[in-house]
Amino acid sequence: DHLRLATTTSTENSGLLAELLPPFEQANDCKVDVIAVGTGKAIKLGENGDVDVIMVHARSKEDKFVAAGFGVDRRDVMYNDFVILGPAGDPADIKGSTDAVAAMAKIAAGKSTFVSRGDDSGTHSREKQLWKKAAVTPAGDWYLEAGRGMGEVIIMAGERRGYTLSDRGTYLAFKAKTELQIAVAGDKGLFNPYGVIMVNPQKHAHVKVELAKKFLDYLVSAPARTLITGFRKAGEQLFYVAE
Amino acid sequence: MVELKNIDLKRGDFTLSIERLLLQSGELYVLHGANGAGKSTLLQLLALLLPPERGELIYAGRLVHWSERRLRPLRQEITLLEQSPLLFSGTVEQNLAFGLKVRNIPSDKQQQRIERALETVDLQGFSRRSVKQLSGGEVRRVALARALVLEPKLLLLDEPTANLDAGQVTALERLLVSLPHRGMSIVIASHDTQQSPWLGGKIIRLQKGCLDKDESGLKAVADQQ
Amino acid sequence: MVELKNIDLKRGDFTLSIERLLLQSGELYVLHGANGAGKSTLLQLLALLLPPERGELIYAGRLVHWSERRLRPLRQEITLLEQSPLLFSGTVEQNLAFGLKVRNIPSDKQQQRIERALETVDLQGFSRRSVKQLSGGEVRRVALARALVLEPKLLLLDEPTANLDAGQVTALERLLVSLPHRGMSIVIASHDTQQSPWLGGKIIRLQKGCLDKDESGLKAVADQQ
Amino acid sequence: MGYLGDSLLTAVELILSFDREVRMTVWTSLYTSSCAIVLAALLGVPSGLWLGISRFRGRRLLITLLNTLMALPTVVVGLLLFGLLSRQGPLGYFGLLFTPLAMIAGQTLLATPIVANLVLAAVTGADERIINTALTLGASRLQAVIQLLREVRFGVMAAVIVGFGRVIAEVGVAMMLGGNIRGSTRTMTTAIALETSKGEFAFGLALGLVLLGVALLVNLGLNLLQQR
Amino acid sequence: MGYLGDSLLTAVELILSFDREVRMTVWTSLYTSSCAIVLAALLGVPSGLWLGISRFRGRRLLITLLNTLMALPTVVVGLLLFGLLSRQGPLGYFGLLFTPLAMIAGQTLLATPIVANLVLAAVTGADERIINTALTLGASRLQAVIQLLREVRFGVMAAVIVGFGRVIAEVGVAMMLGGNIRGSTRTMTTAIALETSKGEFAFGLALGLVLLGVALLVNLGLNLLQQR
Ligand SMILES: Nc1ncnc2c1ncn2[C@@H]1O[C@H](COP(=O)(O)OP(=O)(O)OP(=O)(O)O)[C@@H](O)[C@H]1O
Ligand SMILES: Nc1ncnc2c1ncn2[C@@H]1O[C@H](COP(=O)(O)OP(=O)(O)OP(=O)(O)O)[C@@H](O)[C@H]1O
Ligand SMILES: [Mg+2]
Ligand SMILES: [Mg+2]
Repeated sequence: DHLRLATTTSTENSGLLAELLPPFEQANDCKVDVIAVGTGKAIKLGENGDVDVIMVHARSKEDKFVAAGFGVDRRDVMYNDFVILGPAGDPADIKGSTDAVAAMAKIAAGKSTFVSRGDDSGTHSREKQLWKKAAVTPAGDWYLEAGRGMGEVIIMAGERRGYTLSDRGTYLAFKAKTELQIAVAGDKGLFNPYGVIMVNPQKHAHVKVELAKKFLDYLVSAPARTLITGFRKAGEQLFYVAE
Repeated sequence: MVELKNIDLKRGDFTLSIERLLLQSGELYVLHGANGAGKSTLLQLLALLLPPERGELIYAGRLVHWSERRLRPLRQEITLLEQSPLLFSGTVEQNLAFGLKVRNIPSDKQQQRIERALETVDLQGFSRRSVKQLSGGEVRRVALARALVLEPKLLLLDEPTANLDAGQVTALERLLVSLPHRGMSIVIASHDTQQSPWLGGKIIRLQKGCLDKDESGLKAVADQQ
Repeated sequence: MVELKNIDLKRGDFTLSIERLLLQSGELYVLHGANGAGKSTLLQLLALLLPPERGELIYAGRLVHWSERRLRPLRQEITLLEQSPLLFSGTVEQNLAFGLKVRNIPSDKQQQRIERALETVDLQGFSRRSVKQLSGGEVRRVALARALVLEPKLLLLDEPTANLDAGQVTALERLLVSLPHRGMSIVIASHDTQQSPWLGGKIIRLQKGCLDKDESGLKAVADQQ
Repeated sequence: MGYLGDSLLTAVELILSFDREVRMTVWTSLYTSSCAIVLAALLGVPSGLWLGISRFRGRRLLITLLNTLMALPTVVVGLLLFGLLSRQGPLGYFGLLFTPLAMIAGQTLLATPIVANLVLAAVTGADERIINTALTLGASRLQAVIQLLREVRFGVMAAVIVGFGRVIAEVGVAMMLGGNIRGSTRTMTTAIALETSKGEFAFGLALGLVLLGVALLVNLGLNLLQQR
Repeated sequence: MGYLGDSLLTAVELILSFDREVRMTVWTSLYTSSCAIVLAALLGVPSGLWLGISRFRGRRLLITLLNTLMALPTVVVGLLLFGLLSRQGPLGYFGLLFTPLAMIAGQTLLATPIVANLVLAAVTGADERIINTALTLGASRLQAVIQLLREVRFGVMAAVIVGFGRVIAEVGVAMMLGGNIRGSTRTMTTAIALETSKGEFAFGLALGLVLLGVALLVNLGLNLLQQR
């Protein structure tokens, strides 16, 4: 039996799912087909009923999705955190700060190059939120809207010696390919919760309710939590479970 | 065998108009006319390759309908050797086999007939030769053999002796004279005014797309009906 | 004008081997031989289009080097009318203009010469015609005009009378006889054994790729040197 | 970026290790592309032939439209078929989205205009006497057209090769309609895209080299076929 | 999915609104593709001609390699050039990455094998007498080859049209080397990819329709050029 899961590229690319899914697949004698796409598209796939479960990180969109009746049974699975990356020279002078909003304001004030995802992804939503809190409307030569995946944006920011907002997992994956370093991390406002939602079987009869339910249960079960917190990349823990 | 009535056929500025022409079975006709008189056009019409704008073509007593499905069985009885013939890429043998294959002739028979036809044009041993490796005269002889091998009821030859050497011309003339006895009708377009008396064929004269009524050859044709 | 020495030229199984041949300025030569004897091959060699495997070709006293850069000025003095000539797509005029353009002849002069050449082959008024709308004989006459318009020093004609009507043949023969007086050398490949005496040209006979030494025509050529 | 050298090494390793997952993606790529190009040839060759030999009003316009279809981006083909195949779409019932079949359909759509156009170009450049010569030798219209096809076989072969290159190299359709599902719809190109987005440039490039190797083998095969 | 119908409406709206951003992406697409296809023609036509008329050992192998290059995925071209143009790469000094120039380079690389191959196919199918006829009329080798090109112009035109379709429709190179930067390197295809990843299917498809409209205009232009 196949269960279709639409999730964001960052989740899949981190390598977590490759560790998290096999025990579930073995226990239930099924296969989880992972379709890794942008957040917006993942939600759209859920609305269409082309998948059974979605796992994304964009709380407001998730709530809308559930409220509109497209999804049911949302669960918090885990969270990771965002970091603000910057060039070694640190022209905006924000290195070491733990105040993300202030750092963003400084970047804007100094017109230091900032590369934005510009793709309505979870990361982009968070970035916009931070600009809003910093009371900045980003525009001008210094603000590049790339409209690409996280990894590519890190590369681009590196090439342009600019700042960007990234999830920690992707940064670790691209660390060797860029000169960028972590400038700001640890702010509560940079936490990034992942939710998992089952597509509403009342809207889409073919949704595999049983299996999907088991999957949701599994993700919040103790063994899954152990796997999530135990997952390491380059020696660093990437995901934390909600208490 | 073939009768044309009130035909009009346009090609650019040129018009072939034939009020009446009757070709009979087992006869040999020689089509004379200056360059651009319409000889090739007439032959293509007779080969059912060029539909006329107007007029009727009656083949073996039946009116010809210009629809692909109905033309095909008739075309299998008629073969035209074009003025500058095209050989299909491949070997000489493949070219000769083409017409036999589309007639579903068994392959051992094919082989026999191909050999015989190549002999007729004195090209024994050329069957495996690629058509790219032929001299000008050899190309024309292969094309001639490709037409002869089909043993059509109506054989249309557009200047068959061009590019042939003296020996070949004599051999061809001898062959052509013998074919009508086997019930084949032949129309030859030719410039060689010396040729026709020797061949003993009836002469059809074309001038600027029209039959030359005063010509004895045509009169004879018209009279016979 | 042109001298061949110990030439060997292979085409597939066929070899053209010529020990010695001398063609003189202002002379007309007629090349006789059966189909496949090597006439076209010899003409292509003389036109500097086919390099020999072995031997020397001496043109106007100088040894020919087979490198593109050196061949070009020589080729501008030589023109070959091929046995089945290819016309470039476009109009008759564009075909005649091609050789004049690559010689950088001013366009008013081009116009004059094109008109004169078309008159020579009796195709006045055909200049704007697309080459797709020509009869077989007309195609050959356009190709002939395309060669004549260049007024080459050495004119090579591969069976120029094939597909021409009687009037055209007479006109061409008259023209060909007159050209050598203007210092042009001409070599005509021809099957028409009747033609050569009339033309008064020297005869070169080819047989299976070799010159026929006993022929008076060749002897005459060989003796003169 | 030192990855240019690395990738060559990785490619060799990948091929030698004969990794099961790599084998699987190679197979999926080959399988879908082959099916797609066969279908595209079945659709495109007759269309191109027909456009090449028939004359009717509006023919030039139709040709221009066909030319335009070659500029169809893979993502657009993906979106179109997605709209049809998704559960909400008219063909949603069959659940074809994210299956190899969906990819084949999309790639066929992509390659057909290319094949048709190139066959048309080949026919346009062909000797005009071919059809009439075949007819006067007694061939049916169909047989004459088949002979025409044989005479322009270089052009037809080029059409198929270009089409094949297009579909085996494309990623948009495979991604949108296949979904890049590991072990089922992951092709070499979607795998390359995935590795690239993971930052595994050397590995992605290595997969690209493997893909080119596979394409080379296919072309060598077609080449042998052509020479016979 | 109602988006198939929506997208048509959106496309019309987009065109009518003459939105500045849409205009900008249309222009970037056209500009880079046109430059790329001109460069690809300058490289590909002579190569194809040369391969078509010369005979040497290893020619068939070279042709097969060229055929294989048509299976070059855009992502691979992107990765290769990325390795060269990035700051760490050998050409990093010039800072060409994420500029239209980088896109043009990548797209040229993509289209050149296609153009070369199709010109080669056209030349292979051409009448063998063309070159010799031109030579005996006094043309230089170059002039003869140019005449050959004129005789096979349908094939050459098809080559350019296929190549143009390939580059204006491709997204991988534009994405990797251009970077899809709004207002500078965003092309129609990268915009479509972006909208699609956002889940804005109707808008993406609408942009696709605009792209096809632009391609249609270009092809109508080429068509007029050809008929003269
Ligand atoms: N491209 C080629 N490759 C191999 N063999 C060839 C080629 N062209 C001609 N031949 C062969 O070379 C021989 C001489 O050919 P050539 O064309 O010179 O003869 P020709 O005297 O002009 O004959 P014709 O009177 O038929 O025109 C023929 O036997 C022919 O089969
Ligand atoms: N495809 C065509 N389109 C327009 N006009 C054509 C076409 N083919 C031939 N013509 C014209 O029709 C006329 C008759 O041509 P046709 O080929 O029948 O002459 P012909 O008697 O065979 O001449 P030839 O002795 O030169 O072969 C000529 O004036 C020619 O220019
Ligand atoms: Mg004729
Ligand atoms: Mg000859």
